[in-house]
Amino acid sequence: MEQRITVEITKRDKPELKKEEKQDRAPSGVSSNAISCTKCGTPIDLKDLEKNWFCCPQCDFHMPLSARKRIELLVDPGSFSEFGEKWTSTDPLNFFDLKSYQDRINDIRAETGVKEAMICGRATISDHPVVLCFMDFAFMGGSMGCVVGEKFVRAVDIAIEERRPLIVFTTSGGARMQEGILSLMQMAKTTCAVQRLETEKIPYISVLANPTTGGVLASFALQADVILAEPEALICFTGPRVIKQTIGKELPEGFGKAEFCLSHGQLDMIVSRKELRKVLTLYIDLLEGAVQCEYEEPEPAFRGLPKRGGKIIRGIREIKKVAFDAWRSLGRHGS
Amino acid sequence: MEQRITVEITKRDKPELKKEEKQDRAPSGVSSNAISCTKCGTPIDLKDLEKNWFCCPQCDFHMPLSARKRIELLVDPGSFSEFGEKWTSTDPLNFFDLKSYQDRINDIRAETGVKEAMICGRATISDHPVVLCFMDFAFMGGSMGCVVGEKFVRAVDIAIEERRPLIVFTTSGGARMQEGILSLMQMAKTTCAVQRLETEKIPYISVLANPTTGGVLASFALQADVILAEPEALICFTGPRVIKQTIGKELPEGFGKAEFCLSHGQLDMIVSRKELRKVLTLYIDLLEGAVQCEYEEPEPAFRGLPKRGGKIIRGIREIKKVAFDAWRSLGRHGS
Amino acid sequence: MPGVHLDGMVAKIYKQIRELLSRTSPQKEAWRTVKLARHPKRPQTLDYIEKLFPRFNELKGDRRYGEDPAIVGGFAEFEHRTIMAIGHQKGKDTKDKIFRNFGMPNPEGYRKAVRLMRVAERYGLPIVTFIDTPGAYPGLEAEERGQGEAIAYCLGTMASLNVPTVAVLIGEGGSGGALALGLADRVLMLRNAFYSVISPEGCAAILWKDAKQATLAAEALKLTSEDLLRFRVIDEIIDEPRGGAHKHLDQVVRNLSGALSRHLQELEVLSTAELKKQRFAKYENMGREYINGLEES
Amino acid sequence: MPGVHLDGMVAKIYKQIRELLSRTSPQKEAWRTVKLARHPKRPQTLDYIEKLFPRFNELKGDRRYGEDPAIVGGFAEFEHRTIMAIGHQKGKDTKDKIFRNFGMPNPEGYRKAVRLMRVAERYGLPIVTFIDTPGAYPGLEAEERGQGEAIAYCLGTMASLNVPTVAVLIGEGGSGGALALGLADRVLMLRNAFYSVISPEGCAAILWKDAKQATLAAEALKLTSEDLLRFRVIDEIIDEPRGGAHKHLDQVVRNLSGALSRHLQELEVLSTAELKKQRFAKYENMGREYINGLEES
Ligand SMILES: [Zn+2]
Ligand SMILES: [Zn+2]
Repeated sequence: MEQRITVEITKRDKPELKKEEKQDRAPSGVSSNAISCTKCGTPIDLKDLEKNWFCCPQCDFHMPLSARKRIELLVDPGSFSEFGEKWTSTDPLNFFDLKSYQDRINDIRAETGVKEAMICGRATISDHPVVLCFMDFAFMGGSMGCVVGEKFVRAVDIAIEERRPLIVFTTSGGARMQEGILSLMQMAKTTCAVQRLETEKIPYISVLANPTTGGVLASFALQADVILAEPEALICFTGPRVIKQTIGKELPEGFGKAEFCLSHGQLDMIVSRKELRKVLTLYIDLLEGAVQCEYEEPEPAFRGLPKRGGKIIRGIREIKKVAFDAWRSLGRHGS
Repeated sequence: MEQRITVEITKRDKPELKKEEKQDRAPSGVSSNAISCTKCGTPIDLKDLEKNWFCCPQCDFHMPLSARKRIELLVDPGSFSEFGEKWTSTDPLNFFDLKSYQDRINDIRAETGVKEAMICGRATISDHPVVLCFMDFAFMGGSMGCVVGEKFVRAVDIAIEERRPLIVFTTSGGARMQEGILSLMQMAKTTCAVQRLETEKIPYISVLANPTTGGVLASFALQADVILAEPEALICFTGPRVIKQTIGKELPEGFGKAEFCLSHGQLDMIVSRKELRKVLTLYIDLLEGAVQCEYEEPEPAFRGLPKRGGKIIRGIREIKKVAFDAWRSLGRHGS
Repeated sequence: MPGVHLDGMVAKIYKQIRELLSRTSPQKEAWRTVKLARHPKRPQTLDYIEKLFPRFNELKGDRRYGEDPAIVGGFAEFEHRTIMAIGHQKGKDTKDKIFRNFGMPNPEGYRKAVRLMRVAERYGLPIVTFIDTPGAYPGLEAEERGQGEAIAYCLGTMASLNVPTVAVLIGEGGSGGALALGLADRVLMLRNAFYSVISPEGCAAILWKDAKQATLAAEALKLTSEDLLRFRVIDEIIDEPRGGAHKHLDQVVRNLSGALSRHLQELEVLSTAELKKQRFAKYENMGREYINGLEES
Repeated sequence: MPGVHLDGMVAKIYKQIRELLSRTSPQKEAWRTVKLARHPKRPQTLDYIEKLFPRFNELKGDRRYGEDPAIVGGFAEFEHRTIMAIGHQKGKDTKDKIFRNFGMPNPEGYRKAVRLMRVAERYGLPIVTFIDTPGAYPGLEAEERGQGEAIAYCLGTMASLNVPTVAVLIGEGGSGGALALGLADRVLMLRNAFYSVISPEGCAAILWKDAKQATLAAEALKLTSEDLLRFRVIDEIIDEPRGGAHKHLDQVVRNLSGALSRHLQELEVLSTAELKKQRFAKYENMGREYINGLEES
């Protein structure tokens, strides 16, 4: 188990931190059961790291996480049921640079065990049924190709059909070049799906992890109603290196980090990994209560139409009672 | 006639220019048939001024204009028919500072012949039926009280009932203090009326003249679909003097002027007074064509429902033909 | 000429009456209200949010330019329903006040409010706003980024919303910067809050040419809750304990909670069309009764 | 082991084939297209607006922060109807190019486009966009003001519009900055325009570690109009005269005008619901045929 985590962390490509790492931190010569913190260099025992939600106990740096690990940390144990795990790209462009696209895919799969840049499924969080999409940076930099777009759309379909909130974790370098224009079109594809979510009043929350950039950021990641981010996550459309080249000067300290984006009005909240489950539960709780009260004309505004259960409730007093009972029964009221 | 113009110009309060005028320009000793330009100081014969749309022939400075004069310059001769000319405030607060509100109103009326800060009516511009509102700075700094709000709402009612585009000329120091909270509520009142215009798809164009500030700017003036302004008009929510006091430093050259607002994305266009009639005609032409094609579900999108004539036209080809014929008959197609 | 003499006398007497009046209670009452509404210990939006709503989840940012802490907002739970709560926040200690710009929003604040209102509308959530601001921030950069447009846009949004809205004036209701959050289906007002088209000081500086005449201006402006109820600008006064809301916050919250509950229930049974019809009628009628000659045309 | 030997040989031969291919015409064809699409004399959005529409009235500003001349738009007349025309404008001479930031929009440009689209929607006007940009501007301040959000918001707006939309790729279709104006009901493309997820230079720099391999990248990316038609990313190719659109603008305009007319007429008879259903289906299907295993789950 520990071994697998090491692989996940070291295989992950952290574009903006890599150089500093090399310069600042000498090979720490730690044992195979420990890694050194990407940010402060402190050696951390893998068990301690796991206990601390994969954040550095010293400086709280949020280590990159695989999609699988995120699922494990977030959802109610055993509740995750994946869909689309067998979907693969047929290499529509027959793309070949120094290596063929097909070879790249096969190599990454063999090396990391990750099959695509997004893993999706149904699950519950604190007993709330949800649909989840987790991106994985280990798979070609979390790039969005046709499979990622299709998985997102299917997640939206399920969210609408089953009246489940959609929660998406992003980490991506952008569109997948190897699928050319079709990868660009996934921005349009996911955007249309988000529009259907909005029309259907399904709550949609995105959580941006390091890094979220390019086409993923400029489509479904920033189209959520509530946008959360992990501390220090790099969040920008164009990467800092390209901007530096364009404007020909150094970027200000902290440019493009989550904290920078929060102060520039792009995010609702930066949430520490330890707090995420609690925060998401609160949002789902409050938003789920909201969708249960559908709003139709010309009938009174707040009659209830909770579609999931199938039972139709009418009249505001009854809605309240039902909602209240539901909260109480889950022991979450007034928390 | 000349005499009246002089009165209008000299009586007009030009808040931001007044001091400079006093300092920069000595009493020019011009005859009663001439005034000196507020901006460049050149003496201008009143007849030349009138021929030049009341703009300085030297520096193109746009002289303040009374509402009556604007009407004369803009609409098809004889087409203006006013409404609400007898509406007056009942002084709801029984307001008294160094002078009573009632006395102020009476004095201004006697002095200027202007009855309220807004004059409204139906008219045609290049044969297009429109509804027009013209603010007049001579009447208590173009301030918005209950009568101004009511006139605007009535103009909206007419625009909707008779399917006429609404065009508003603003020049205002803001809300009218002497009507207290009721004047503030005119911002809400006019906003609701604009919302009805939007729902009914009636074209709404505002033209901001010097100065347009405070509550008038932050309500109906900036809620138009198309926002035009006269050159160099001061357009800001808070006046430059107050901002200077607050931030304790000098404002940049040209702060708050129309040109500044255009470059900050607040306006669609700065239009010289000479060009205004032509520009407005073009907008009305293009927008009128648009509203004639109403969009309803679940029938085909672009069937026509021109409400004004009462005749209902169906099918896109027929709409086109009707619109085309209308344009041609007015001799305005392809201009 | 005796006529002239008499006129002069009348004017003199009138002036004396005004001066006498200026020293009596109604005017001091107005000024007392202004001072109470600005009292340093007066409860603020986040105090009411904390006490009224068992759960609250703040949302931040206008998604365009910045995060303005002079306006706060988020999802909240009120009597078993989810609502959207939005309000000005002035700040408590010096550091907090500076951080929140003393409750004077920049354009981003109003644009965040608009964003939150649209999210609320999508989910059919009622919106409750809390008003407590000296006004929109009169800064250079605020103008550059369209302070006037931000307020106009916020007003337009509130007018067009398909969900019920209730505004509560809890302290200072300063001009357009306050109204931007106040174009609601129901407007409640704490007894010692005030709501005015201009600050008494600003009014005095312009009309009396002397900011020190703020006491006079405060009375002339008719800015107390009683005045506003009379003008039908507000719908209900929420009682405060003797000495002001800060003397017994829980009591104010109880009063406010009851009123909020009542008004929301009345609004929630309306169809969207009826809701907007009533809203437009409410505001388009404002001031109509104070116009002479309307019937003639 | 003979197997290994054979594998090595196959790899070597494969490499030689690639190298040979890299010197033959299809690849040069892609690069020729890139060069034509970027030709300094290539007609730009305002040229098409002038030629296609007898009347045009420009609208400016995002009403929030600024006026971005890298995107232009306004009311226009096309075949006896009013439409909204919006497009990237790269600029003609050096001064104009700098003024228009070489057609690379800042967030304000996309937000202006959104504003214009909403105005069009209110009046039921069809929207025609012209795409011609190297991409969104990769600047520091563009990021500060939310370049990603601006594009995401523009995409969301185009997806949600209740009016017909037609996009025309007239020159360079650079990545997300181009797509932001391209999520339309119909997408037309001039024969020598290109449309790509990344510039050939950028792609070469990343994958070949050498920007000079742009010719190779251009071919690999399949960015020509023929490629895009095959992928069903575009709906129709508009023919250009030999040598490119600048050789005979009027001829291109005639071709484009006919196609625009046809597509708008097809879209205008659809109900809003049908229009949006088709739009969502169009984009949500994109790439679906290039996935293995879909039928299984
Ligand atoms: Zn550390
Ligand atoms: Zn002059």
